[in-house]
Amino acid sequence: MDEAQGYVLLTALALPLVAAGVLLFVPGTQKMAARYFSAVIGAILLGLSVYVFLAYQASGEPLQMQLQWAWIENVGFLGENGISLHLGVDGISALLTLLTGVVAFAGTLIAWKLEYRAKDFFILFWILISGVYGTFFALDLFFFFFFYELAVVPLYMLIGIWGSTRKEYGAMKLTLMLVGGSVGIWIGIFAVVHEAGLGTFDLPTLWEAGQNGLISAGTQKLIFPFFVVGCGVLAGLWPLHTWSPDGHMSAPTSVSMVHAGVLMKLGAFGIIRLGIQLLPEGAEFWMPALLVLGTIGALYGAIAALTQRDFKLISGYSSVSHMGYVLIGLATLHVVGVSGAALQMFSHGVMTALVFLLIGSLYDQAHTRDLSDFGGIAKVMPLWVIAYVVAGLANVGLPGLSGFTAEFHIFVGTFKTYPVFGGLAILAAAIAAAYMLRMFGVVFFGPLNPRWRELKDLSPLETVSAVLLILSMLAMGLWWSPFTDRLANTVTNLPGVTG
Amino acid sequence: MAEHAWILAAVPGIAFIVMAAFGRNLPRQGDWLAVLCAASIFALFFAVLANFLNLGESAWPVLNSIEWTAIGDFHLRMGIAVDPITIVMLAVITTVALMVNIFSVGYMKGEPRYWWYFAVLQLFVASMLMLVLADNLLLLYVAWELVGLSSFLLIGHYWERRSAVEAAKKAFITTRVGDVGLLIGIILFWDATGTFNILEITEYVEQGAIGDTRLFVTMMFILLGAMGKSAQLPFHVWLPDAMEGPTPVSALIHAATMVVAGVYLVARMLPVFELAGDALTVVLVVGLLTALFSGVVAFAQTDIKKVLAYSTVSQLGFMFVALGAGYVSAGMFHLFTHAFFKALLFLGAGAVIIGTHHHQEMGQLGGLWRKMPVTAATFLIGSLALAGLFPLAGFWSKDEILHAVEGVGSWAFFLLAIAAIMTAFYTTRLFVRTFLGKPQDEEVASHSREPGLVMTLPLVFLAFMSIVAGFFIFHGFGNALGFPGGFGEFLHGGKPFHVDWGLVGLSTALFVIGTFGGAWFYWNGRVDRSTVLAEWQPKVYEMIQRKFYFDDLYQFFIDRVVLGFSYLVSWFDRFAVNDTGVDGTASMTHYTGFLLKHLQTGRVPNYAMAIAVGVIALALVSLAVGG
Amino acid sequence: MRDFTLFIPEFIAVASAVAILGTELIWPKIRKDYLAYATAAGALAWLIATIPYIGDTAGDFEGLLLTDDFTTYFRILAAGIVMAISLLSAHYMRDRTSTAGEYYGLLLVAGTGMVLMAASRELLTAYISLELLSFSLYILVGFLKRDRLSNEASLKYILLGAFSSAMLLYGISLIYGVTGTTSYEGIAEALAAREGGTDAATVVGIMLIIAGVGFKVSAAPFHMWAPDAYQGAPLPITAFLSTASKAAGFALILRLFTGALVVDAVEWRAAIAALAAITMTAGNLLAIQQTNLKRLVAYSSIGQVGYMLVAIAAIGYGDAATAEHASSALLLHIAGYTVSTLALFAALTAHYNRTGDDTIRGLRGLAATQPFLALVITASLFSFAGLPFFAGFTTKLLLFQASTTDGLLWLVGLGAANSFVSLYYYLMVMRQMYLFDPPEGHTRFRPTPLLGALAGLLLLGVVFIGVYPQPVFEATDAAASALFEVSASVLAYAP
Amino acid sequence: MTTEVLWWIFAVAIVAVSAGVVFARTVIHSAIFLILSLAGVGAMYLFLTIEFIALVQFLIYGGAVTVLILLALMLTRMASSGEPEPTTGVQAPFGALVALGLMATLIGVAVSTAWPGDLGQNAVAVSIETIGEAMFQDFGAPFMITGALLLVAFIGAIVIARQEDDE
Amino acid sequence: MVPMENYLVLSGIIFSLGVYGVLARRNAVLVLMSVELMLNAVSLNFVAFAAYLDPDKATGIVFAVFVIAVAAAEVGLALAIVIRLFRNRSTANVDEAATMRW
Repeated sequence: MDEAQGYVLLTALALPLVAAGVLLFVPGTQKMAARYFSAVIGAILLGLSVYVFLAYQASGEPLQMQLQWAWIENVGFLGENGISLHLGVDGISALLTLLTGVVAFAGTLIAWKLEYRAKDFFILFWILISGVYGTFFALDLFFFFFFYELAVVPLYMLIGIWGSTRKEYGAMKLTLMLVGGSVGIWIGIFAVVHEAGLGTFDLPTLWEAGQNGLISAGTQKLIFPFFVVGCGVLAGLWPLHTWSPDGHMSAPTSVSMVHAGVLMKLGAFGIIRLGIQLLPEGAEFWMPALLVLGTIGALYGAIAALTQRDFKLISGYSSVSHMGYVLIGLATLHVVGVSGAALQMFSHGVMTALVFLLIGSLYDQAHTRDLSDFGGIAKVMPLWVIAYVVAGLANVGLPGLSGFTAEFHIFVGTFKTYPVFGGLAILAAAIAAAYMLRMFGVVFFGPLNPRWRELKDLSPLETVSAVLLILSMLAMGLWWSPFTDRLANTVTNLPGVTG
Repeated sequence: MAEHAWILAAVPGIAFIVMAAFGRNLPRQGDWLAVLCAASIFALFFAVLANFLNLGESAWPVLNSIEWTAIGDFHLRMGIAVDPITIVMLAVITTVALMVNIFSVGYMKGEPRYWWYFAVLQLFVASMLMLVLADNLLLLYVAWELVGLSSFLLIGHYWERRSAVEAAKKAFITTRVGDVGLLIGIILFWDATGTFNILEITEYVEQGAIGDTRLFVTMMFILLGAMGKSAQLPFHVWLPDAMEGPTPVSALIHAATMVVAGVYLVARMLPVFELAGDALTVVLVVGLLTALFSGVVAFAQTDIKKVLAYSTVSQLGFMFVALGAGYVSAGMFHLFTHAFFKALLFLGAGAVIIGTHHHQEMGQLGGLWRKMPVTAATFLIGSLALAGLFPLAGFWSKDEILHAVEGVGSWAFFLLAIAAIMTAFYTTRLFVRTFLGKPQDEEVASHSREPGLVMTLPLVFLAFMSIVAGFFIFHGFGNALGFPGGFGEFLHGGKPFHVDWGLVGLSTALFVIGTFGGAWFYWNGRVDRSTVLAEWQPKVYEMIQRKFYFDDLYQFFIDRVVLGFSYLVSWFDRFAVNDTGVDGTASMTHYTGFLLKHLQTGRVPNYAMAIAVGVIALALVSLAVGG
Repeated sequence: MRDFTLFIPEFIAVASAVAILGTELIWPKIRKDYLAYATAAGALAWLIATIPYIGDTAGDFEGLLLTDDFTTYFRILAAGIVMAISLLSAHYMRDRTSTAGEYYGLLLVAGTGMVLMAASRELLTAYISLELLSFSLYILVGFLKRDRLSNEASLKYILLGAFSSAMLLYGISLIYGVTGTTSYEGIAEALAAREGGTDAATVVGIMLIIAGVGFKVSAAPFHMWAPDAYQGAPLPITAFLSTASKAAGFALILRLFTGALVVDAVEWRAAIAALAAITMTAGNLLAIQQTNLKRLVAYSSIGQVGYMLVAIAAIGYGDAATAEHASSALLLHIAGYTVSTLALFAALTAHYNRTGDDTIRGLRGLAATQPFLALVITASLFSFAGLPFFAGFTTKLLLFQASTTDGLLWLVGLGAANSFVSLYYYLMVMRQMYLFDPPEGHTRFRPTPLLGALAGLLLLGVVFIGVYPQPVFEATDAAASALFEVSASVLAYAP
Repeated sequence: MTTEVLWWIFAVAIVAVSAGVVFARTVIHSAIFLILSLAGVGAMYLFLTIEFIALVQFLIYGGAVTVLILLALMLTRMASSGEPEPTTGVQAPFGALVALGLMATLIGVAVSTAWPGDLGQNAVAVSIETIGEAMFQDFGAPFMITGALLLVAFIGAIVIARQEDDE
Repeated sequence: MVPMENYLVLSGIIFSLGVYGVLARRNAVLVLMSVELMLNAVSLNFVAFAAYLDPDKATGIVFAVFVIAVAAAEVGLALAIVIRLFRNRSTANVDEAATMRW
């Protein structure tokens, strides 16, 4: 059963790649074919993701649905299972898989509108999605890094070709910063695999090595910053976050959705996989520093967002702030805090995806994202406004939506371990209310600026995507246990995480 | 039934979903559904009440909870707890909600987003009921935020008006600041006790599980939340602005129910407060200051709703005072009676607004009693109840508070007495300037008329309640209705109430001073004599009119300090972090390459030089290091 | 006993070269691309003749040359490179020269030189083989003799080549002076047997040798000829320079350093590490500044050399197992790098044949005019940058991983950082191809079927090595263990 | 003793003419100095009593190479210019510095190293048989490769230097 | 009796002079001549080593022969290239053959 389920993971991982391969041979003029095909792929992936999430046994072992294929072994320095295609999910990755499915599907629908080189877009998009799934599933350091990079690289072209506002700058900066971050991961991998001296990249094996002292405490402390900085760039760790505002400003809608929605989580996920699980002692040593950075990020993003004039900049900074929470949650090394971080990843994912979807929908019509250009558009775009308000409220941490569930756990965990930082984190949540409501007030409400009388509300496809995302938010907001139960076993079994 | 009281919250919740999704397409945009919903919970409340009373005191509080989430040692149960305080709150909410729903059918007729209004109203009712039913602080917080959301949505109902949007924003953010405190307080409790359950927390605290300082700090955070929601000084600024919302909303949310959530919370946690050092004194002082402050400010307001709003703030201060003095029953009783007469007054104001086609400036009203007698009559009852006329509802509850404060100290009693006088004073002013005298604006007066039955009936009912609600304090009255005695006995099994006639006399004196002062001041010439002060002491008047500069101060703080800081951070982010740090690194790399490339001159001798230098360097370094 | 059967493949290669020369002599008007196909056929024969040697017992030619799996590996590589380059050249040279027989003949000879370098176990033989390759390259670089750049390139190349050869020889003479022999084993034994440890002659001699071979593989600061030679050379020769020349250089280095000098690792390992650091940094920083594609590739290949040198440094720093693993990974990386480079040049040649433009800007809009070529270029550049799915990702990762030893983590880290810098300029190329529309008048075109097929095949190779390198890795492992089998006796002396 | 004196005379002379190669003002002078230098080194081989290599030196270097160089000098003589252009570049001082550094290193190496087997005895006369055996027996492979190498150089020189039909 | 070191020092001086020539001179032929000087020094080294240290096998002498042969071939080839340069640019100056740089 376990292995059969492993094939589900393999399918989710390979299907987008196959889709990209197939699309390679579709003529560029067959846009509709590419769209329908992609939509079907997206739907299948959504189904698979939901399956993975639901089939994950909350009460079982943390790692489930494992599948291990020998890949490269017994050559060079590699021993038995040196590099193997080892897939599996734990509670955290099961949750993030669900997130990926939802956001990817929504993104596919949103990309429907693209006319310019639509097919090429989908090719890159699917490669990216495959990278995301791969990173979440990989239980082999080699493949983890493989897919991690795979998820980052297509962004350059996705933003560079289909982006807007200073797209080349944004794309280049984003790509370079993210890949630059992965240098840290790379170095970390070298050091860890070497230090363990097992001739294998297999993560569970290395995790064990990290816990039973095969990787010395000194090395762990030395290497941990590499991993964290490496993953932290992608996670929007302050002060390495500046790709986020610019990158989001440049990126096309569905890329922003997937990027802010899922990709940033790869970074935080990496900190769990490589930081906490692989280097528990290093994590213990460094987590206070991460906590400080996360708190700074949370406050800094929120404060900077207060006076931004561009929608995407607000969301960009807000992402920095929210990913700051994730880092805070991880840094607590407390079950509730870490669970909160995982929940926040999901929450921020769907919420941000929705926000970017909406911004894109508006920008496509208005060709401006300057807040002060707008006013009263609730009159012409009620659905849009409702959706945005929901997203904004989730952002603010309103109970009943996913944001609260996540943030609450983070706060609880933080208060248990570092009360002062918990207070600061909550303060950031309060500031979030200020910038969100400011935007609501300026843009959505008030008298309608006649310039925007012709704006159209969400299209059916956008509505479907938005509803999907809102339902996800509500699901986590209203009924916690399906989410928390799946996390519980995994989180409590993380090394160094206290009860 | 009592253990299934959650149904009370579920019904409007479902109604909200249905109406939000389909309200637009329903016949009459679904207002009947709203009324039906309100009526059914009103009815259900009695079922709950009956069951609750039947179960008897030994079964109180009635509990019902389910496992919600568990991660490691972190367990969370969600559930309801029904005890007398809850019952009181349920009574207030269901009753006023029904009245307001009915009233709104008339009031909101033809207004934009009619269906949406009713939908959100149901959301509010659901959240409010959840708030009072919650057996744990977390659920309470959830509901707390949701009522805030409903309030936000309803204040901003007329979002085409910039002022409404601003008011909604202000309300949300201001209360949010308090909510942060509440959340911190809740988590601090969990941190110390490992539970969110209010009863368990109380037990832990009584066992001394939390250190003194820590408990005090925690309670201050909790109090912060309560102050924010109940618009206590210095968080009061949002409530007057919240009058931008439709008037029935003001009645329900910003007078009768939501704003008293803070009072409810303090009442609920009072056993803990009592153990937390001087926490209660803080409550008392906050309430006292608020009561006085808003009493003064109300005096300079010209908008009838604003006057009522400040009055509400003031009355909430009264309740805080009562709680601060340690008298749950006094505070809750004032909450109970106040809900009726203040809702009545707001709905009355609504009737005036509808009747005069949206005029609510006192300067344009006057002499309305002729045009709308029912409204005037009920409004008068409400006013008198507020001012504390024996034996209307407000009298008894205020009397209780005065009685409660006696024990604290004469200074408190004295100040509260002044506040009570001011209450009577501005209430009189309000009534006189609105309904009596000659119409200030003939144009307005000529078009004024009594609103329809759908609006006057709730007024009448509430007027009735404003008269009788006070009697609940009597043992006999309660007993007759099946309660175990009067209000205080029901609430915490205290002694039966005995009228302290001395206090009655004093109260009445206060009432008389205030009322007649007001009447004297404003009756004569039917002009706004408040301007006299403006002439006499312009600075003082301006200070009062500007609400002691609270808003200006906050505005300044936000504009200059918060936003200034934000600009600073943004600037730092762009120039220091991004342009210097990130782009700077890139430029440096680029520039290094630029410098380096000039070594590549294209000339063979130079290339050979590089080789030779390289060799020598390698040789010398290796000799030095290895040799 | 001279066992000439050991070098049947090379005889075939040289015979093919002579045959091609003769063919053109006899039949001057022959279509020049036929000569290319003939060369490819010769190289194929060479390759096929190599097959029996795979896994065969090592053959010793008088203690000078050795045909073991290591040699075989480079044989396959050489034959493959020559085949690819000759096919690349077919149209390119047809349009540019009237006589091409020498060109193709020299290609085969150069390939032979490369194999001999890999096979050499003795300094004189190694030197002569190296010169055989170099001479061929001097000529090939300057083969477009009317082209000022080609001529300038070959001038620079030969002058500096001779200069560095002199350095190398002086170094060899010093080592000879110290050890009294030129055979690798003899050197190792003599070095190990020395009393009183190290001396200045050994150190300086090794450094001079490093300079000489460093020049061949274009390690900074001995790299400066490379960009100019790459730029001036005919495009296929640029490809040849950056593949065969480097591979041969590393073959020689591996044999020499593992077989002879490993005994004195403490004396040279720091120098190699420093060289690696300087090389990768200089290569990548300078590559950022380039506007010409060939120069860009030149600098990028210098960067790659820096990475490869990390493995050599690891041989010095690590124990015997590390050394073997690092060598194996280095060979793997060379394979990945070679295939990627060839793929890149297949696409570039197709592009150049069409546009005659070798600047980066010349690629503008290629994604629209020829998406397939753009894809191949992207794949190979990403492979250089070490991005997943392409050879470079896996091979570089394995190379660095295998080279990670306690003293070298900094260098590996620098390598990783450098490969990140390199991404920038690769993206600048990508940017031209994908982000812009083609200039006016550039319409969609199809590459010639030959180049298209070649590019496609090489692309498959790039992806194959990137995704499933097991077979190649096994081959390199065999080659590395052969390398160390020979020097097993030597390694006993290793620190 | 005489040998030593002679040796020193030759050594100084070689250094002098070698310096002449790199310092001479005109190219022709340099070439002549080069011939002398090569001949001097040939003489050194005689001091080492290895006549064979001296012969090779005189024949190939003194004869073939210098002729080739003179020929090339003639072919590349600037037709128009009367003034000899500066033959030394601006980088010469740096070059001198580097060369001095190198010289110091090499001399240091030569002097400081304890050459194994060097017992201070005189150079041993190496018989021509030994050389022949070594060259054709021990180093057969390089010999053959050198054949190919010379062929390559030969072809290359022709290909590069040959005038095209339209030149 | 001339010690071996003398030959080595002499060789080092000639080599360095050659290096100086390569570094300093501008004429391609001169550069080539300087390289010849260097190779000469190398040969001298080899022969000296062979004569003093390795008279039995005489590897150094063989090496010197090969060096001379290769040097001769190299000169031939290089001069062809220089002549080609002269034809293309009417100069044999290496400084002027610097179109490609940076």
